[in-house]
This record gives sequence, structure tokens and C-alpha cells, in this order.
Amino acid sequence: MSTLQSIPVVAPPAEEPSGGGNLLANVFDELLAFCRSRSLFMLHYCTGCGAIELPPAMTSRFDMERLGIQPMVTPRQADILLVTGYVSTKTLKRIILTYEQMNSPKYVIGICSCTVNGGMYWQSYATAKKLSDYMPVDMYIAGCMPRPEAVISGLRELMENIRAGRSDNWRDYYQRYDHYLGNQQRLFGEHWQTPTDVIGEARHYGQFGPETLGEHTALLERHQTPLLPFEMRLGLGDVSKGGKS
Amino acid sequence: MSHSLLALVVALPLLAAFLPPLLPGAIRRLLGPLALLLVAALGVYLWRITLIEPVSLALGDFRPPLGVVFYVDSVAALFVLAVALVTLLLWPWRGDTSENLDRKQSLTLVLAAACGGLAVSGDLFNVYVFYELAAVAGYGLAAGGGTAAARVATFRYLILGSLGSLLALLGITLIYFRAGTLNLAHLADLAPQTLHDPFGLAAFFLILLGLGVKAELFLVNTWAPEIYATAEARVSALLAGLVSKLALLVLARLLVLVFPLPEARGALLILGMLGMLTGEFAAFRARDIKRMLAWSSIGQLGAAFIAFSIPGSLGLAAGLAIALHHLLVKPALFLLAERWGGGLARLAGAARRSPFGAALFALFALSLIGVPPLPGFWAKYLLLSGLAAQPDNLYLLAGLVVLVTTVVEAVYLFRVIGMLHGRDAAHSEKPQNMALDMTLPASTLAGSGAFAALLLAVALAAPWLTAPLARMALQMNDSAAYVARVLPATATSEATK
Amino acid sequence: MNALDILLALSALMPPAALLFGRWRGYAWLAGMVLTGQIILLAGCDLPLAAGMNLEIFGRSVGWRLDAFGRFFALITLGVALASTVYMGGEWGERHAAGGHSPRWLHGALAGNVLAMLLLLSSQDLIAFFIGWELTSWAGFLLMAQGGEKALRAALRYVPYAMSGAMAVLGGLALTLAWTGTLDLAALTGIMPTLDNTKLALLLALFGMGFSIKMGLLPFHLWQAPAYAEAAGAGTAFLGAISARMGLFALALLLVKLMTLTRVADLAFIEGLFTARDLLAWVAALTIVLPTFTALKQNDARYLLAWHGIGQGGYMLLGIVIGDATGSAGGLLHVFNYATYQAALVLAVFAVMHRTGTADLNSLGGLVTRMPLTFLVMLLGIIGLAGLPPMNGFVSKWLVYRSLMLDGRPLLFLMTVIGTLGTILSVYKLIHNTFLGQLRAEHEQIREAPWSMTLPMLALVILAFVTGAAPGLALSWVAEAQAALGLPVLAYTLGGIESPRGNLDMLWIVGVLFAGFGIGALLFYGAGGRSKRVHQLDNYAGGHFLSADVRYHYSDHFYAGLMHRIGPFYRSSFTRLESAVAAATDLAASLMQVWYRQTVPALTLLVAAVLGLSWMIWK
Amino acid sequence: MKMMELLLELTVMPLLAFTVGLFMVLMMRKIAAKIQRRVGPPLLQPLYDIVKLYAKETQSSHGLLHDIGIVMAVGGYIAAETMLPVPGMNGIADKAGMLTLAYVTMIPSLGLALGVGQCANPNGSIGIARALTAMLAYDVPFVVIIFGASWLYGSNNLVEVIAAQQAGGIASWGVTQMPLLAIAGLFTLYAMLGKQPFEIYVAPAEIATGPMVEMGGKHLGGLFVMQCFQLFTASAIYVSLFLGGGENWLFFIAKLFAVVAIPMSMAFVFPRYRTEDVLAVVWRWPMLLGLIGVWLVMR
Repeated sequence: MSTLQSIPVVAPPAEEPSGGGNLLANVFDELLAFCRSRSLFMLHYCTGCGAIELPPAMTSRFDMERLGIQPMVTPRQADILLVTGYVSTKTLKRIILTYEQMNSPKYVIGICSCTVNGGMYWQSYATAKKLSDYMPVDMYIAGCMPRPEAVISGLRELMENIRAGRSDNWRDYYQRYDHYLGNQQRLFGEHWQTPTDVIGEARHYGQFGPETLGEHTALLERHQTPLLPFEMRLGLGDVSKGGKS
Repeated sequence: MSHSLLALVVALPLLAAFLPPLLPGAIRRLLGPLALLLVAALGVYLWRITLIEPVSLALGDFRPPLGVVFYVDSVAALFVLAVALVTLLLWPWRGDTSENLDRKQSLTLVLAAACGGLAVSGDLFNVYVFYELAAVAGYGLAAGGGTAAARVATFRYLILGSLGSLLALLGITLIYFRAGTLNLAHLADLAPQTLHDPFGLAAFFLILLGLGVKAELFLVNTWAPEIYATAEARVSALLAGLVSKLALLVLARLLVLVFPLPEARGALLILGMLGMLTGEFAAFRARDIKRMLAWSSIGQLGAAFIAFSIPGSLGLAAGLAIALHHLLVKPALFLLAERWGGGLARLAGAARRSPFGAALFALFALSLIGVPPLPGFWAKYLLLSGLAAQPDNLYLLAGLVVLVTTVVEAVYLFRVIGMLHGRDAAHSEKPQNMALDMTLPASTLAGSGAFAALLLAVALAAPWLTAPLARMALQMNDSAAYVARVLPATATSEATK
Repeated sequence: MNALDILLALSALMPPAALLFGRWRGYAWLAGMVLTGQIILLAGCDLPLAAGMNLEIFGRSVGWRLDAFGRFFALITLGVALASTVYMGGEWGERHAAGGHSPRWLHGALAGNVLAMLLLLSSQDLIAFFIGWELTSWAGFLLMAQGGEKALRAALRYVPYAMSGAMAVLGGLALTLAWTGTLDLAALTGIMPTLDNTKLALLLALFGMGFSIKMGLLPFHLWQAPAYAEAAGAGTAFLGAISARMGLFALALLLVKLMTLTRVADLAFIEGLFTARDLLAWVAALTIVLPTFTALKQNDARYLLAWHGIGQGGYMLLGIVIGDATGSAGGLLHVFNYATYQAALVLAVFAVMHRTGTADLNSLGGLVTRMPLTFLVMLLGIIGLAGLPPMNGFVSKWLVYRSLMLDGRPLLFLMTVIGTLGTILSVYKLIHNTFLGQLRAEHEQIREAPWSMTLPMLALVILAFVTGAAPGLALSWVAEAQAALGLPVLAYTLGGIESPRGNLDMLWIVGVLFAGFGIGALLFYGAGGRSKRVHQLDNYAGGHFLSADVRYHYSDHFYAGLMHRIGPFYRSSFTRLESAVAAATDLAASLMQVWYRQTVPALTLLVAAVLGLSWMIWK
Repeated sequence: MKMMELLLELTVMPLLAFTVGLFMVLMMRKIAAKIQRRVGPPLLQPLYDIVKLYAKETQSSHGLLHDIGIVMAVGGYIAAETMLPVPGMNGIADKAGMLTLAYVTMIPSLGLALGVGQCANPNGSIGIARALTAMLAYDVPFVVIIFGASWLYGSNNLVEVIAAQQAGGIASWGVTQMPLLAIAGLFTLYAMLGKQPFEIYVAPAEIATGPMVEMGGKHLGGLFVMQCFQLFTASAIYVSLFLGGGENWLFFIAKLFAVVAIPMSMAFVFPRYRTEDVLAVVWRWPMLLGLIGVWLVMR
């Protein structure tokens, strides 16, 4: 059990914002960070054997709920995406979609060695070896499989990171979307796309970074019709394309 | 003005029927209508004077009870008018050949004369004669359809009709045997002593059956559907519209004058109810429009019988209203059915070909089932209020029968209306034939349009027609006045007694 | 010429005018103006008013006289006709005409209905009443038959029902005349209650059956849903909103004014336990529950609404049968309320049909972004139909509930609530399957309905909302109608009622509700992070990638669990009853035809003669 | 100043209800934890959850109606709380009555249903279909109970119902006056709270939490707030009808928590019914009890 600092996925902790002198704003941000750290809804994407260690972690013996952690069912509701085992190419598509559908701040935890480096599947042609190539991972919990204690410990560390404002890799996905998309395209082919609109979100929430757009997103835009949401309209204006998939 | 004009009611059409062979073409064709017009005018005139007071005429001035008596009260006058008008509206203007046409026109005129005679006759013997005359003319006309089916139907009609005549004659003989007279007024005078017993009732029943053949009375009406389905539409219209009403009128007179007995009324009521039930229900399953109309007319006449069975002038008013209304509506419907005959399925979409015809059909149907403010409603209203006022539960039952059968009637008539407006069958099958076939000719539309105009006029004038109707019923119900008018001497002797 | 004469004369002019000028575009506006004028005239005149036209037929006078009770219905009729006419006059009417239908006949039928209803509502005696009744029936038939083949078939199914009803009424009329000697309604008011129980029961049965058929009460309700649903759009709205209420008008007249409810309660089936009044109340309650249950099973929006229309009639009758101030006010108010939202709902469904070409609840979905105004109409409409605050449907139902509670009728009360709950379920299905869920690919380019359609709908729901927030506006008419009918009059306030046994102040309730919504909106939009709209395909599907060609929508068999439980409850026994009657008629008809198919009629004649003679002689 | 006082009450009542509701949620989770031999969440856990959800930085909405649904869900309950008398405050309870209250509490459900519908997720629609079915199930005995109470106390007005009970002490409480109805009411309340075995519309493993499937961020937060209100409202209605309302806040809160605690102590040992079985069980037992109870009351 360890956060593997050697894997360059976590951006160096940003300097604590100076706060601009507004004490109240700081307090408010602290409060929000605290609440975020004490209320984590997790979506366990049970890809492999690691999932078996989660029930003990949740139930009477270890009781995650006392830490404010509870399981949730859909990506919209969840804060943490737990990927619990080897990630095949096919599964990875679903994981990426699920990740993109989660609301930020969102955190990814890779459990088991398989998510770190492919583990015992390291030579399989159909397995994605390193989860952090495809999405920002906040925490790896290595082991084959990690015991509930290890899982809990990892989660506690994540909580601490969140409270201290050190864990906001979700921004990285927006800011370096081209990078992640490139890796995804390399694996899935150039026609890869999800029904989500990451670039639009980056623009909407002001998370645009220098590497949000690039050659890979250009490739994406070439064949993708963006899925614009249906706006309510009275039909008096022009009939614009509502969007297609 | 001399009342001898009365004789013209019979004489004019008969003259016009038998003269034509002696006349040149143009006049020949116009003579019949002309005669009928005259009779109609006469009818209007008679109606206006008889509303005040009935008139009677002893032919050859033989005083009754010896001679032939014509008696015209407002009812008879109205029927004379109706006979002339309806015959005129159903006049056969065209025929296959000239000879054929001659025959048709002559027979029609004979029929009109006989009907007029039935309306005005004041004694049973004349009634029988005119009835036979009408029957013969009817057979001739019905067979005139020319098809084998028509001939077969007519043959059966002939057998039934002859048998009926025979029964009627037997009844009349019995009456004569018992009372020694056939003059209705005289009979009315004598009936309480001589005829109000089982014997007299048996005679009445025989006459009822005999005349009932024409009046489509239940038991003896089985000829009607076949004849109406196979004969020419205008012939059906004449038989269903006109002849039946006059037979009905005679029966009603007999009932009022000679046999005002509960047993006689009961027989009429029960047979009327059965007629209504069988007629309307049978029509419910009719698969072609002509048979449907035939059964419907059996039902309607049943309603008229029920109405006449109600004692008092209220029942007569109801019966007259029903009969006159049916007289207006049924011929028009038969006219429409001429082109629309055959299976009901053929009618699909016909409204698109003849919207006016379909509208007329709907109008007549609505009136027939008694939708206010059309005249049919007032007739039905009179009938029902008359029935409801009777203490006897059988009358209430009859009311129930009327209500139920009206529902049935509405269903089958509207089924036809639905067919007319439904999807065009022409879409799927040979469109051209169908289109030509189902379009009503202008003459038909004109004929039934005229009936419709009359119907609407009656509907609009209803508030002003109720008083004359009531008056007519009163007159008809007043057997003392009848006797007094025809036999002034007896009446006075009665009075002095 | 007094106001009633003008009113009737204008209405009498409209059908021919429609038949002559119905094709002209401006006709709808003309008719709309006439109707508006009539509404103003009617609302402003002093009642009661006797028409100048007075006929004398068979020695009885036939006349027309409008009182406040009739006016209440007349105003609703005119209002709904106005909305329907305007709706018909725009794009919808053009499409209708382009489909091979006749705008003249549609306008004409509508105008004919209005005339017939006004005649009925202002009738002074039973003959005038019956004339109005029949005209209403057949004008209704004309309106029903306008929507093509299916409509015609449904309308034909209506014929036996309508005719049976009419004949029952006519029979009742004849008996009334025979037993009381008068047909004048005012005179009957005094006489009819004095008839003995048997006669009264027979009259109640005849008239009651006739009126129930029009109203679609159980078990005579089967004709109504298809006949109303399949009619042409604006016609459906008119039929659904007010036509069937003529039956209620007549029933109220009969039960309250002519017979009086106390006399009806004297007619006991089981002495002291179950009277004719209870029977009526139970029929009303079952009419609420069973048709609502049928509505729940419908997959066609028009049918769903039509079935609810039948069910809602039960509330009205129930309120009137209870007969206290609150209940009868609730029943009468429900007529008005129901007309407002039902017309709006039907028009909204037809607006959707206008754009999408279907009312099949399994082929729609997600239209809220494309037809938001229609959605708003339907939303407010279903809240009214379901009887939830703040719409007016709640107020009238509340009055009925309350009077049932105070009257101590737990089971009837339960039935009404079950009806309401069932309605909530069913209308949610309606709005969900039409406007919510996934927007189909073929509907992406759909536009909002044109103003000629949205305006009348919006006007109706706004009216429904305003009279929901301030029910006193409509209750003033109701109170007048109650007084005219001889019912105890409700003491109302602008916001509802005040009573020691529980108040209702809709002004406050609506105010607080909207304040609550305001705070909710403030919390939602003011606090928390920004949100971003996402496409409907950006959706949870267990990791599956959604695409527009695959339907991701739940519409069919919507309440599967509920249907599993209650689906087999009564197994369409009414339909079976109807087919049994039809089959029996058919059988009777076949038997009758046997008579006319006999081969030797002469023999029959002879046999009959002999039998008849022997009867005559031996009798 | 009567109006000012009323306005103040209208503001305070929802706030208090929310606060109490928060602790009810906590209690519920604690009870679940205790039954499962866990520690359970900390004291302010419900608040943490709500704050976190509102504070999500990216939130996805499926359209205006999705938002409005949540607004209606929360706003409807805020309005409903003002019609529910609590110790010292009557709000507009005397202008509405309990029947109105019962119907106003359906507004939030309708709002939620609309919001879920706009999400275009069939899981959500199925959830709503089931939730409405459940509502049909439990509201039927519920109105029987309302009928019994309003018949017993002769009024539809909750204020008077409570006053009548408090005037006579425990002997005149609903629970002693109409014990059968009280049992039926408890059963109904249980079903109303929608915990196991009545959890048909959430069904996480089957339809992915049903109505909540597409709810994240403040949409979900709004639902959490709604849950607090819902718990409070349901228990407060029960307390007002059967337990004499609140003489003071202490007793009131004790009663409220007791009422919620009873079903919750049973809930977490059950699996889940199917929809049709919910209907069967709720229409059978509480209905039967309720009708007998009403008969006894009216006798």
C-alpha cells in the first residue's frame, strides 16, 4: 500500500492559495474541502478480483461509513471511482465514459497491481497496463489484492489530501485532455469518442488549459458531431441542428 | 257546392286510367298527372270544409242504408289529398317501352282511384270492392319489376292477398248475416245490439286479417320484404306508403264505428306490438336496404296499430300522426333505395357520390326514429303519452316495446348512414362502375327532395298543425256524428227514443 | 327581445353561417367574437329570463327560460366553444381540411352543439327539455363523426346508447305527463315529490338511466371514450369538456329540483340501509374508480383523457348526491374546473398530434424541449386533473372530500381518493411518455405549435390556475346555481371556504407554495456550483455507449407492478355485458327473420285465422 | 403585529423541520449501523453530504425541468411545513387542514417525478413508476386514517385535532382513542418512508437507485434535503394525529424520533418486496385495520 510517487500522474501539489486576505472566503473554502473529505461517495467499478476486498471494508468489521464513505450506484452521484483490478481494453472504454460522467471534484483510485502496471496481465495484448495513461489517478493502492486495511488506509490518505486541497487531479483531465485523449485514441483507434463533451465542459467551467486542445482533439472534432444539449425553444427561431450522435 | 264532387275522387283517376288508349300521345302522358292534380285540389278543398263539418254523399241519391255512401270527414279528405300527392310524386314518368309505360300509368291510376275510394267509402261492400281493386293494381305493379324474383314474390303476394280478401269477404258476410246491412253508419247504429259478441268479434278478426294483408299487419305481412325488395322502388313506395295506410284507415274506422270493444283493441294492440317487435328486429339484421325498409315499415305500421288501439281521440290522433308521417317518409326512403339497393356493403362511401342523397337519407332516418323537432317525434310523443295514460299494463308494455324498437331502429338506420359516409369501397374495387352505380339520379333526388321539403314544412308548421290534427281525431272518433250525418233519420229516431 | 332571445338567436344563426362560410379563414374569428359577445351578455344579464319564443303544441306550452343553474353550464359551454373555435380556425383547421375533412361541417357541428345545449339548458318544460336533449345528442353525434373512419365507427357505437337514453327519457316524460298532468318544470317541482314511491322509483329509473348514459355513468360508459377520443381535435375538446355534463345538468335537475334528494332517499332497497340515493352515490364512486383504472391502461393519449373524463364525472355527481352546501358546491364547481383543464389537455394532446402525427404514448417522448408551451399547458392541466394544489381541480375535489368526511361516508371517501391517486399515476404517464424521457431522433426538428393553438390552451390553463388560487371567483356562479336549484348555498370567500370544521384558503396555500418554490429556486440556483446542460445521450447506462438509433426510454406497460396486481380486477366485464346485449339483439333479430322467411305464409294465415277465431269465440 | 409574527413562523417552521430532519437521517443511518454492528456515521454526516453535493464544481443538468423538479421537490416541502403545526407555531395550518396537507405533500413527489422524467433515463422512469405505485399503495390506508381522525375530532383542522388531544391528556390521544388506526398509521408511515422492505423504487442493484440515477451535485443534494423534510413531515403528521402533537419542543422531538425509530429498527433486517407485493401487503393489513378502526370510531 502506497501512493506511488514514481508514477508521474499527480501534479506537484499546488501552492496553497494565499487567500487574498479574505479570511471568510478561506474559511468557507476550508469548510467545503472538509465536507468533501468527510463525505465520499464511491463508485466501485469492479473490473477484477480486487472487488472482493471491498465488502469487508464497508461492512461491520471495518465500516467505511464512519469515515463518511459510502457506496453509490451511478457516476453522477459518485465522488470516487474505484477501479478494482485489471482493465481490459473493452472495459477501459466504459471506465472512461463513467469517469467523464462523474461530477467534479472526482477522484480515481486504482486498486491492485493490475491498475498500476498490468500486474499478472502485464503481457496480455488486451489489457491496458497503466490506468493513469488514460485518466488522472489520485491514488494507487497496490497489492494483489490489497487487504481491507490497506484500502481503508489509502482512502484515509485520500481524505487527507482532499482536505488539504492537494488532490485535484480532475482538473488535469480538462487541462491536459489532449494528452489523455491521445492515449485513448492510440488504444481504441481514431474514431474513439464518448457521448460526453469534455472540451465543452472545460470551456464552461473555466478549466481550459494549454493542452486541452491539440492534435488529438482536432482528430476527434474532425469526425465527431458534438452532442449539444437540446435547449428549450419555442420554434420561432431558425431550426438549428439539435445534435446527433 | 254539391257534394257530388266527392265521386270525382274515384272517378277522375279511373277515367284517366282507361281513357289514354283513345287519346293522342302528348295529352295521354299528361292526363294522369292532371287528374291527380285535380284530385289533390279537391282534397285540399274537401279538407278545408270538412274540418268544420264532415260531408257525405249518397250515390244516385239512394238513401242509406240502401245505396252506396261516400263519407268524407277531415281525415278522409286529408287521405284523399295524400293519395293524390304521393301518387303524383311517385308518378312513373318513364318506362322501358311505351306499352309498358301505359300499363304502369294505368295501374298507378287505378291504385290511386282505389285508395281514394277506400278513404271515402261509407260501406263495407265498397270497401271490399276498392280493396280488391287496389290489390289487383298492386299485383300488376309489383310484377312489373320484370325480374323472375319479382314474379315469384308477386305470386306469393297474390296467394296471400287473395286468401286475405277471402277472409275479409267472409268477415263482411258474417256481419251482413248478423246485422243485415253493410253501411258503416247503419252498422255503427246496430252494432251494440247485434255485433258486440264473439260472433261479431270473429267477423272483425277476419276482416282484420284480411285487410291486414295490405296494412302489413303482423301474421299476414310475410309478403312485404320480398315484394319490396324485388319490385320497383316507386311501387314499393306506393304499397308501403299509400295502400297500407288506407287499409289501416279502414280498419281504424271499423274499430271506431262498429267495434269499439276492448277485445278488438286488445287484438290490435297485441298484433301491433308483435309487428313492431318482429319488424324492427328483423330489420336489424337486414342485409340490404330495401328489405330493411320493408321491415321498418312493418314496424312502423305496428306502431300505428298500437296507436289506433288506444281508446279515445288521443289514440286516433297518434295513429293518424304516425300513419301520415310514415306516408311522408317511407316512400321517399324507397325512392332513395332504388339505386342504393342490394347489399349494404355496396353503400360504402356512397355519400361522397351523392352527398345530397345521403343528407336526405339522414333526415328521413332522424324523423323516422323520432328526433325532435322533426314530425316523427311528435307522432311518437302522441303515441307514448297516449299509451302512458292508459290504466292497463298492457299499454305500458306496448310503450316499452315502442321505446325498445325505436332504439333498434336507430341502430340499423344509422348503420346505413355510417355505411354511406364510411370509407369508399370504390377505393379497393372497380372504381368507375361503383361510382356510376351509386350516384343517385336527379329524378330520385328531386322526388325524395320534395318529400323532404314537405317533411320540413310540417316540422316548421308543427305548432300550427296540432289543432287540426286534434280536430281530425275528434271528428273521426265521433261515431254519433257519423251516424247522424249519414243517417239523419235514424239519428233523430235514436234521439226521440 | 331580451338577453336570452338574443343569445339563442345568435346561436341559431351560427350553424347555418358555419355551413356557408366555414371554409373562409375569418370565420373562426367571427364565431369567436360572437361567442365572446354571448359570454359577456350572459354573464351580465339578470336571471331568470324567459325567452320570447313560446310555442303551443298539443295544448301544452313549450318555452325556454334560463336560470342561474342553466347559466352556469351555459357559460362553460360558450367558453369551451370559444377556445375550440379559435383553435380550429388556425393551422389545425387548415391541416384538418387538407386531410379531406370539411371545415364547414366541423364548425357547423360545433355551433350546432352550442345551440342545442343552450336550448337544453334553458328549457322550461319537459318537451323543450327533450328537444334540447335530442338535439344535443345528435349534434354531438355529428361532431363525433367528423374525424374519419374510426371516429365514425365510434360515433355509431354511440347511437344505441344515445337512443336508449333518449327513449328512457321519453318514456319517463310520457309517464310524468300521465301521472302529473303537466310537463312544466316549475309545476313539476311541487308535484313530483308527492308521487308514491313506486311511481317515483320508476321515473327515477327511466330518467336516471337516460341521463346517466349521456354522462357516461357506469355501466353505460363504454361508448364515451372512443366516441370522444376519435373525434376531430377541437371537437374532442368540446365534447370531452362539456358535452357529457349535459347529463349531469339533467340529473341534478331531476334529483334536486324535481324529485328532491330527501324523496330520493326515501326509495329504499334495504330499509334504512341502502336507498336510491346511496345507489347513486355508489354508482358515482364506481364511475370514479373503474374508468380511472381503465384510463391507466390506455396507450393513446386521447383515450386516456377521455376515460378520465368519464371518471371525473363521478366526482360531480357524488358531490350533488351528497347534497349539502359543500358537497354540491364541489360537484358543480368541478364541472367548471374540469372543463377548463380537460379542454386544455385535449387541445395540448392534439397540438402534439399536429406536430408529430401521433398520440400513441409509446411513440413519443422528450418533447418538452421542443414544445415547451404545450408542455406547460399539459403540466398545469394534469395537476388540475389529478386534483393537486394549486390548480382549481383540487378545490372542487377538496369540497367533495370534505363533505364526504363530514357526512361520515368513509368508503365513498376512500373511493374518491383512490380515483385521485389513480389519476395522478395515469396523468404522470401521459406527460412522461409525451414530453419527458428521450426525444426521438425523428422529433428533433419539431417546432412548438402555432399561436392559434397555444393561445386558447394557455388561456384555459391560466383560467384554471386563477380559479384555483382564488376559487371564490367561480364559486360565486356556483352559489347562484345552488340557489337556483334549491340546494343549500355555500358560504364562500375569495380564497375558498371558512367553516368551524376546517377552512380552506387557497390564496394562502398558493402563496406559500410559490414562496416555497421561490426559496427552493433560490437554494438551487443561488447556492452550489454551476451546472452544465448535457445531451440526453450523456446518460447512465451501466457504462454502455448510448446512440440515437437505440431507444433508451421507458414507456410501455408503465405501471407493470400495479397492473400485475389490479390488472385482472374486473376483466372488462362491461365490454362483455355490451357484447352480450348486442349478441342477444342479433339473436332476437335472427329469430324474427325466421318468421318472414316462412315458405307457406298462406298456411300461417289460415292457422292464425282459425286460432284467432277460436280466441275470439271462446274468450 | 400578527402578520409579522406569521411571516416569522413561516420562515422558522421549514428551518426547524429541516434541522430535525437532518438528525432523523442521522438516526436512521445510526440505527442501520447498529443493527449491522457498525459504528455508523459521525454526528454531522448528513450535513457534510449535503454541503459536499451542493459544492460540486461541475454539475450536469439534463435541462430546465431537471432543475425545476428539484426546486419543486424542496419548495413543495418548505410550503408543506408551514401547514404542519409544531409547538408554539401553527403557521397556516388552520387555513389548510390535513387533507390539504396530504395533497400538498404530493407536490414534491410530482416535482421530482418531472425532474426525473427529463433525465431521459429509463431507470429513473421505472423508479418513478414504482414510487407512484407505492404512493398509491400507502396513501389509500393513509386517507382512511385521516378520515378516522377527522371524524373522531370533528374537524379537518390539525390545530384543533392537536388541541383536542392535549386538552384531555394521554387518555384523549389518538393512540388511545383509536388504537387500531394508530397501528395502521404506523404501518402506513413505514411504507411511506420507503425503507426496506418497501424500498422498491430505489432498488440500487436493480434500477440503479431509480429516480436518483441521473442526480448528482445539487440535484442529489436537493433530494437529500427533501428526505429530511419527508422524514419530519411523515412523523409529525403521525404525532399530531395520534400522539397529541407537541406540548413543547422537548416532548415533540422525542415523539418524532420515537415514531421514526420504530419502523427504522425493523427496516434493515428485511430484503425488498416486489412492487405488486407492496400493494398486496399495504392494501391488506393497514387497510383492514384502518377500516375496522374507522368502523369502531364511527360506531
